[in-house]
Amino acid sequence: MSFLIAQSLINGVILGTLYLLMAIGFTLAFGVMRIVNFAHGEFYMVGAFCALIGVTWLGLPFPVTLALTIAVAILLGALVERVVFRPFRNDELSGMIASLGLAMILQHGALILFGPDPQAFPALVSGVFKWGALIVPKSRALALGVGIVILLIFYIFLMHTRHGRALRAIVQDQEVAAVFGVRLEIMYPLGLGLGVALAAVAGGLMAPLFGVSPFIGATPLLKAFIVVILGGLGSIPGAALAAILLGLIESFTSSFVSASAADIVTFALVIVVLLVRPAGLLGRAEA
Amino acid sequence: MKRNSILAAASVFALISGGAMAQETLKIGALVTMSGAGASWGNGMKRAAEMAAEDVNETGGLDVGGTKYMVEVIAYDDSYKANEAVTAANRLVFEDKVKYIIGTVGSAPILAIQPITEENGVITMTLGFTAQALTADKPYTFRPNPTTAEVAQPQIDWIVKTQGVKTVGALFPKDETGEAIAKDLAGAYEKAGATLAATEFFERDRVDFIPLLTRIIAQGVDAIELDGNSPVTAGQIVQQARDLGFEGVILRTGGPATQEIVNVAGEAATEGMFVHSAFDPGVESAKAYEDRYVATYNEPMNGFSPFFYDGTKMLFQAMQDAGTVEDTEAVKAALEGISDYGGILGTMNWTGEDRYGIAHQLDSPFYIARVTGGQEEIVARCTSAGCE
Amino acid sequence: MSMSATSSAPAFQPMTVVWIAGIVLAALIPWFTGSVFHFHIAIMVCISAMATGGLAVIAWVGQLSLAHAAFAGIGAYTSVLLVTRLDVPVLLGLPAGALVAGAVAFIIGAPLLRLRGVYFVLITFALNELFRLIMLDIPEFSGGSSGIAGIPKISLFGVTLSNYQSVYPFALFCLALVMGLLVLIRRGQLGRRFAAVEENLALAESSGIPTAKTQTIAFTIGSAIAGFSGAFLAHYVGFISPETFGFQLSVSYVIMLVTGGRLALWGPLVGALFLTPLPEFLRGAVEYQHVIYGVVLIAVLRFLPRGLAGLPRQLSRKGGRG
Amino acid sequence: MNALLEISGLTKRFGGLTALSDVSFGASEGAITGLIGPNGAGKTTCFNLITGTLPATSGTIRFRGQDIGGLSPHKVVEHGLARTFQAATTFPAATVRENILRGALLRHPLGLGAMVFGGAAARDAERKARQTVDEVMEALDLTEHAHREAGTLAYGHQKRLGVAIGLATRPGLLLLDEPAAGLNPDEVDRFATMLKEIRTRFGLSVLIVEHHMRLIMRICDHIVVLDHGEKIAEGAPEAVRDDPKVIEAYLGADHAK
Repeated sequence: MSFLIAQSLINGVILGTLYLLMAIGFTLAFGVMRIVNFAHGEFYMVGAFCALIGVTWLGLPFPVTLALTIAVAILLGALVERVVFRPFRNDELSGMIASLGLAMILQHGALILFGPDPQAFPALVSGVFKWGALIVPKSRALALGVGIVILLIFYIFLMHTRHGRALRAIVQDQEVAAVFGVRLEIMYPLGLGLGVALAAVAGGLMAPLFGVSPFIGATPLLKAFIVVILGGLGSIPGAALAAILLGLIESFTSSFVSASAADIVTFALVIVVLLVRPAGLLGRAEA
Repeated sequence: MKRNSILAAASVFALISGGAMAQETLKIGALVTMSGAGASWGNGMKRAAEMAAEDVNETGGLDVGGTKYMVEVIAYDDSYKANEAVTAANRLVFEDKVKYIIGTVGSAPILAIQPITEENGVITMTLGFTAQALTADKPYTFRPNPTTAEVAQPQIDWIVKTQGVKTVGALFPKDETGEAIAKDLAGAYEKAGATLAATEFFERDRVDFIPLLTRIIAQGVDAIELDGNSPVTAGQIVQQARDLGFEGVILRTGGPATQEIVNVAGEAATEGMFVHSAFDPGVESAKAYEDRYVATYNEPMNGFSPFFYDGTKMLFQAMQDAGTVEDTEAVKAALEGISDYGGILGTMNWTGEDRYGIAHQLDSPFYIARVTGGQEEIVARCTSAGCE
Repeated sequence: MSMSATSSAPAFQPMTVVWIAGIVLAALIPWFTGSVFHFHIAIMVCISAMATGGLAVIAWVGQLSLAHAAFAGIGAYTSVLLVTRLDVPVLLGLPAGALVAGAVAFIIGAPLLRLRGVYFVLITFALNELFRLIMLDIPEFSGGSSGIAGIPKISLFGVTLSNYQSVYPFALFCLALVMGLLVLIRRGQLGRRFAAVEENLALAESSGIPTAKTQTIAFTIGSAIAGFSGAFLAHYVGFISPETFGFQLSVSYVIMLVTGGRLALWGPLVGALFLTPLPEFLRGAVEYQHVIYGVVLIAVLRFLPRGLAGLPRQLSRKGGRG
Repeated sequence: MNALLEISGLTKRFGGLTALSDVSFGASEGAITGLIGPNGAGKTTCFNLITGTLPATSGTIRFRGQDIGGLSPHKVVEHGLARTFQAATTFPAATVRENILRGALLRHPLGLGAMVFGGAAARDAERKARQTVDEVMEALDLTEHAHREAGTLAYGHQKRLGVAIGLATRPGLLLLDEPAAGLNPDEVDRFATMLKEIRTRFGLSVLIVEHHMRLIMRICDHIVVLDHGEKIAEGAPEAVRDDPKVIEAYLGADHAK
């Protein structure tokens, strides 16, 4: 039993980190632009296809592919901000509905381009790390490692660069940020671009683990949703806490109760949190 | 309206003159899943119908009672949803006036459209695995592909005997198909002298199986069964089980999907996996069909596609036997009467009287294959009696 | 703004007459063409329009519910279980579906409706998922993932509406009832309260309008209508499963509402009338269908914020200015 | 003078922060009472507690001798306390007439059935409410804008419309939250005149939060001064103006800037 507990702990933390990668971009887009982006999962899908094209079609090394994926995603995000979301800046509800439309366009666009079948993604590494009975697949360890590095880079960007500070300022208070000379015209596309890039890089990272097809966006979107609601819309530390929490909840209930129990528990938790603390575990209360 | 009267006139005329050739169009519906997760199957079915149509059109049309019919396939998407299937079925039956439908892929959609198709005497050929799809009071529904219920037992007997498997773990999607298969398999393993010791059900969209597999593997199973899972999911389970260091047997006793599984999981993870196969590349006609499929559509062939090619062809033969395309009652009777049909996959017969109360279930030869280097290699040949 | 028209405008504006004439003409199409399939599409339009009408009532107090499919599902399962297990006539099953859906909405409405804007959207989204998951987990009632097939058709006083031509007039009648209710609400004092809550919640409250209660009333009425439409759908299609009432259905109602016009009285009807038959016009482009939906949705939001129902007004205003 | 509104020991804490501490004062029948203080003094919190928007931590609020603490805002209005808002003072998509009507209907309550299905009771209620609307529009000089959408009105008119909506609920006490903010000097003068007029005409008492000192000194009969959530002074305008504690609070605040 103690083995199962330890193994569930490890599984949960790995899962949580992967969820965090998805959730942080989502919460950033909300924090900066006040958009609940239902198309976030589709950017995960786009990232996975970018990685697939880079690795299998163009034969590029994986790190180069990931870098290219990030670049493509930032551009795509900025473009989407300009074309789709910009008109709805002061209208959260319309922005959200527009994102539903965007999700349909992206998913079915990919379906037209690539067909419905899952695509083969070559394994990057194989085998497992073993400590006694505890097992961590190397493929997951790799995704975890790269994921943490990307999260760290993102953290440093946010805390210690001019643009990062500007983004945080907007999340804190848009009007004050504007008064202090933060240029919203640049920061909005940047915020969404970065959010999209994080989703895309998650897609690229997880493509070798979970496969690539036009329909892979739904699950990560759902996880990001749950994490972000639990953590508080717009709160990055909240997302971090909630992502790990969700990973652990899923891992433990799946291992000790059943998979469907895990889903019901998480949704019930989401509803309770929304009712009791709509701002989330670490979110700021809305005025 | 006009077309129908011409059609009727033409067939009357053909009857009288006994052989003078007129040309007509025969519309066949393909009500399949073309978007969403079931699209691999749906496309395989639609394309099977298209290729069967192409065959007869190349020879100048299907000759039924002296009239040549050019076959046209009208395809609609049901997105694997019951509601959309109902709208599409209405469109096919009442708007396009088709009398024959290839579809649906899913179990829920077939149950949803049967009130329409059965009432209007429309012959359907479904993939849906649900046992409820075939019953005595639904005489117009046929299933031209074997389901787990048909193929599981002989294969499981063979695997248990030759591989020394005692306890088996399995993951199933929490849906109609998954639950039906779980029940069938549990019975089959018990009969074979093994036990389905650990089963887990999960939400269909799930992609992370590590926690579930951790639990199954911790119970010390000898084998993991993949039947009942979509190709993508099966591939993910294989990959994640191997990632977790599972070294036992992985098998799939139903649902041809080897190519997709290898695509998702990679060659290394799938090495040595035992799969059900309806497809013997040694049979020339089968190989030719696969080559033609790949050449035409530039995508790997879905494993169910050949069945629907044969199914459509059998339907054509039944029309010819009945001498009508309009009287589906006669066509149905003729279709039921076909036996020892020489299909591309081998000899086919209708079965299922015992299980479903109506013999509308296809029985065909099948195989157990071992996956080597990403390719199937046949290790045993089976009939419903057993495998060797 | 059409809302403000409630106070001073005469009962029937020229615009209303045009709308009604257009809708009546559209309703007659199946009889003109005689196509059974057109009857089917027309019935689906009626069902969608009813459901979207319910969503509109909720939208009138400024809330967007993504749990609308779940309430349709509650109505559907209520009616189906009553009819199949307790031999209740379908004609009673339909209102019972509405009643139970409304009752559930009334009970959970108060805590939910404290949330506004995207938070309400998110919690209703989670509720819809929870409904689906729970229904999957109680197969003894819901039929689980295999659903319930062979649901009895609608029958009126012992006469079964066995074909589409006979269902359609009844569907039109039900839709007329729903739209009639919407018109009454909109033109009456309740509609005035809804509009006040939608436009300025704090001011409405301090003008003496019990805003929490008002929102609960809207949520209850809207969800009850959803329950009715779900029950109708179940008896018409003859098959339901928890998946029938998933997130996608909620989204399609939202799309119809937004396309038709979020706050317009005739918006739900126009949205359903435009979007339900749309796939029929896109036959050659099955794959592009959803892409086109997405583009239509974004374009409507961007260029027709009042939806299609607001188009004539928008055009006339532009014409007047230009 | 009779105390129309009596507040005693009113306290509000947000977490560890005390926004209002043990404040007591009254507003007399027929008087205009001013509530002033530097930014963050707790004026708006005090307003929100009186109108029921926020629950008080402790203390009592009595209106015409009745305890109205803990009532929700729409109940408080029924008792005869109406309020206006600093910003977002109107229903922007409705006409001016409709805006005021939404307030006036408070005095003509209907059952749910009549609200949906109409009928004689509903028609009668609306007819009576419309009389109030006409009267209020005329008093606040809004009649010429009756059919304009509120959102399209000039800022000053929107503020006046906010007062009109409150007035239409037929309050005994009208609470005005910075009604002069953002108005130009002419508009402020006009507002002062108008306020005195409607007080007489509608037999109104007023509690007003305002930064505009000249306006306060000109119209108020009685002034309450808050600073850091505590009452520091109370009295006639002249007395308050010369109170050293008040001067210190304001100058202190000025220095802090």
